[in-house]
Amino acid sequence: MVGEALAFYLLAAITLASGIVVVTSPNLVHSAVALVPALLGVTGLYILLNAEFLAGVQVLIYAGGITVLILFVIMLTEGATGLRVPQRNEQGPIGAAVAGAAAAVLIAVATRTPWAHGAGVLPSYTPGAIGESFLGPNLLLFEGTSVVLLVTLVGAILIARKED
Amino acid sequence: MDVMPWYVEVLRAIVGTIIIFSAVAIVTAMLGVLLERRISAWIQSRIGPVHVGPRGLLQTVANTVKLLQKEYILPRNADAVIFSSAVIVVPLAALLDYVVLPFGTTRAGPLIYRDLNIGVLYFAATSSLIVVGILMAGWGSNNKYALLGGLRSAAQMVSYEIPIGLVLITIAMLAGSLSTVTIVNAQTHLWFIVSQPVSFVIFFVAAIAEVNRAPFDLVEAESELVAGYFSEYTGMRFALFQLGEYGEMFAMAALAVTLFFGGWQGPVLPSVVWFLIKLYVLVFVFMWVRWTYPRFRIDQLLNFSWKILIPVALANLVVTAFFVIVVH
Amino acid sequence: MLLDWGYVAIFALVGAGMVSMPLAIIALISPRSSYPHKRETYESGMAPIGEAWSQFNVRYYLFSLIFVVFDVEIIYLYPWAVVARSLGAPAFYSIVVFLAVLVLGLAYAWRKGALEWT
Amino acid sequence: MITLTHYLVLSALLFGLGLYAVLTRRNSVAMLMGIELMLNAANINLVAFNKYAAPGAMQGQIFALIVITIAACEAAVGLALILAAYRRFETTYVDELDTMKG
Repeated sequence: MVGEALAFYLLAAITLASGIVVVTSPNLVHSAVALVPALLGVTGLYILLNAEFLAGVQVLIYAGGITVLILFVIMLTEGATGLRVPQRNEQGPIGAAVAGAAAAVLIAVATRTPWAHGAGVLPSYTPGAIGESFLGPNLLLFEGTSVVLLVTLVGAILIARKED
Repeated sequence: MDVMPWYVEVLRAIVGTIIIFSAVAIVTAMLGVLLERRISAWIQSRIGPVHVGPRGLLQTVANTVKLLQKEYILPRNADAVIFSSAVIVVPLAALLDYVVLPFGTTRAGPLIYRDLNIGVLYFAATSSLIVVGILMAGWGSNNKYALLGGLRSAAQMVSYEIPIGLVLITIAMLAGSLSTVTIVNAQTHLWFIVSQPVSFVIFFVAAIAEVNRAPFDLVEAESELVAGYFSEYTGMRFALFQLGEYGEMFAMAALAVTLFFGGWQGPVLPSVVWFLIKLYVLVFVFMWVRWTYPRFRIDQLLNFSWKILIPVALANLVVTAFFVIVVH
Repeated sequence: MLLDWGYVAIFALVGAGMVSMPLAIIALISPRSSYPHKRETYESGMAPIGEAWSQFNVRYYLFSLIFVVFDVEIIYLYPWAVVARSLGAPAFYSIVVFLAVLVLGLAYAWRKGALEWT
Repeated sequence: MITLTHYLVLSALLFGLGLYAVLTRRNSVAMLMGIELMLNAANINLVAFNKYAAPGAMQGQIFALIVITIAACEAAVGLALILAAYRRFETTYVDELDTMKG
């Protein structure tokens, strides 16, 4: 259990520290690259929460997919990485206040609510459990996802393609 | 499973890691580079390295020692942080693959660093991290060749990740598990190469592209892009990228052995020997292909994945699913 | 199960250390020298023209976009694959419907020329 | 002992960071990265509730999977929009995209 606490604090520190770089770095590529350790930190938390399959998905889709997409777009649009223009608008203090207030409210709710502890045990083999759920009660969700993906593909291609 | 004190586990993990890293560095990067040079020489009717050590065996050792003494240069315009961290990311992501590769068996159980129950998904996830490292190297160098090489490489690797994923799913469905050890055990009676030849061909072609080798090596096309994304890297940093490349190539070959050739299984000889024999045969084929075929153009390369490999892999998945699930 | 991942974490940490070790060695023993053009960007011997950090073809984005969509699709197939055999025929029909919708997407991308590199 | 509250607090902090990026960044890609951080914060909550509050069911993890899917779709379409806007107006900075201003 000491190990779990150690792992949690380590992962939380990695996630938040990289998150701070993502949010504050004046260099957009640095932001995007710092997104990777932040996402990997969250991956570690999933593992601590016994969500192995989700951890694999997180790395494959977020770190290996979305980050690459973001890096591509930065490289396509920002010649010199945006270092020559200010990256922040004039709402700095207000933004910080609003974000801080939102986080404070969430923390207050999280610490004051007596969370109920449910009964039961987590399935130890998460891919199997998720698969059974997709082919059972959540079949519609499973099939619906493919439609969402189709719409995304069509929409994004329509938008991104050069109109000739 | 018996519970050991935590420090024993930690020690075991550290020792295991050191063994695997050293073995991979020696077996893949050092022997692999030597093998590559000897095979290319043989195919091109040259002699190849013969002077250092008996029959040239120590050539790569000498090269490594040479590279250790080289100065490392940080180009003035490069982004120092990203340029330097890319060197760690690429080989580390490649070596992380080896966690789930079973390379033998003993009476106590299979020889594997850890038999994760999301096995092949873990492999796919860690190898996808290499793309990020390559983009970092390409962009961090602030060099036109490097950036163009990095972008090409990323576009190519992501395109070929999809057919590999589809093949992994086909095999996982046959074995009913994502664990690599279970997949090997499922081939006790019949290797999957026999029942799934199409999958193997798709996997093999996509694996060559995934590790950026000829005929899919336009990422590092020497005649147009110097060395691609690692053009600006010198000395040991260059060697680390080579370690990453060869490490990933051997990991792909080892995965092919695991998925299609029954892993460590074989008669008479010890299991590790069987595994190594199969591994080196596949690696030999990789090298043979590299030195035999000319290079693709980038449009042909991307079209090939999206218009041929992916439709065929999808069809193969559905047909296999039909036979396995409905007919049986 | 957490034990497995503890091992993986140690693998990553020790591995990062081992990969950085040669870099530490060269930092200690490698020679240093400096002259004006040494740290110039390599451009086949010419003086570099402009920065490399300029803009590239939008094609790269289109391919990675289609990749992400298919990557997500594949994620949904992993849990399906492990239970498919035990669940029998319904598993087959559900995956045929799932894939059919995505093949439509691939066909659309093909038709619209998003898979052409021009 | 790590409890549900630990995860919820961490997720609240991550959410705050993401929100800060969305509110103060000028570049649309950077704002998108902020949104990704917020989605990750939400996912931590979902998975943590799954483990501590409803371990019998898999709903939390499945929801998180759906959120990741939607995040991927959002990134794909969002970045396509950014690219299209960039082609038209030569900028990715939201305060310079003011053609629609009355």
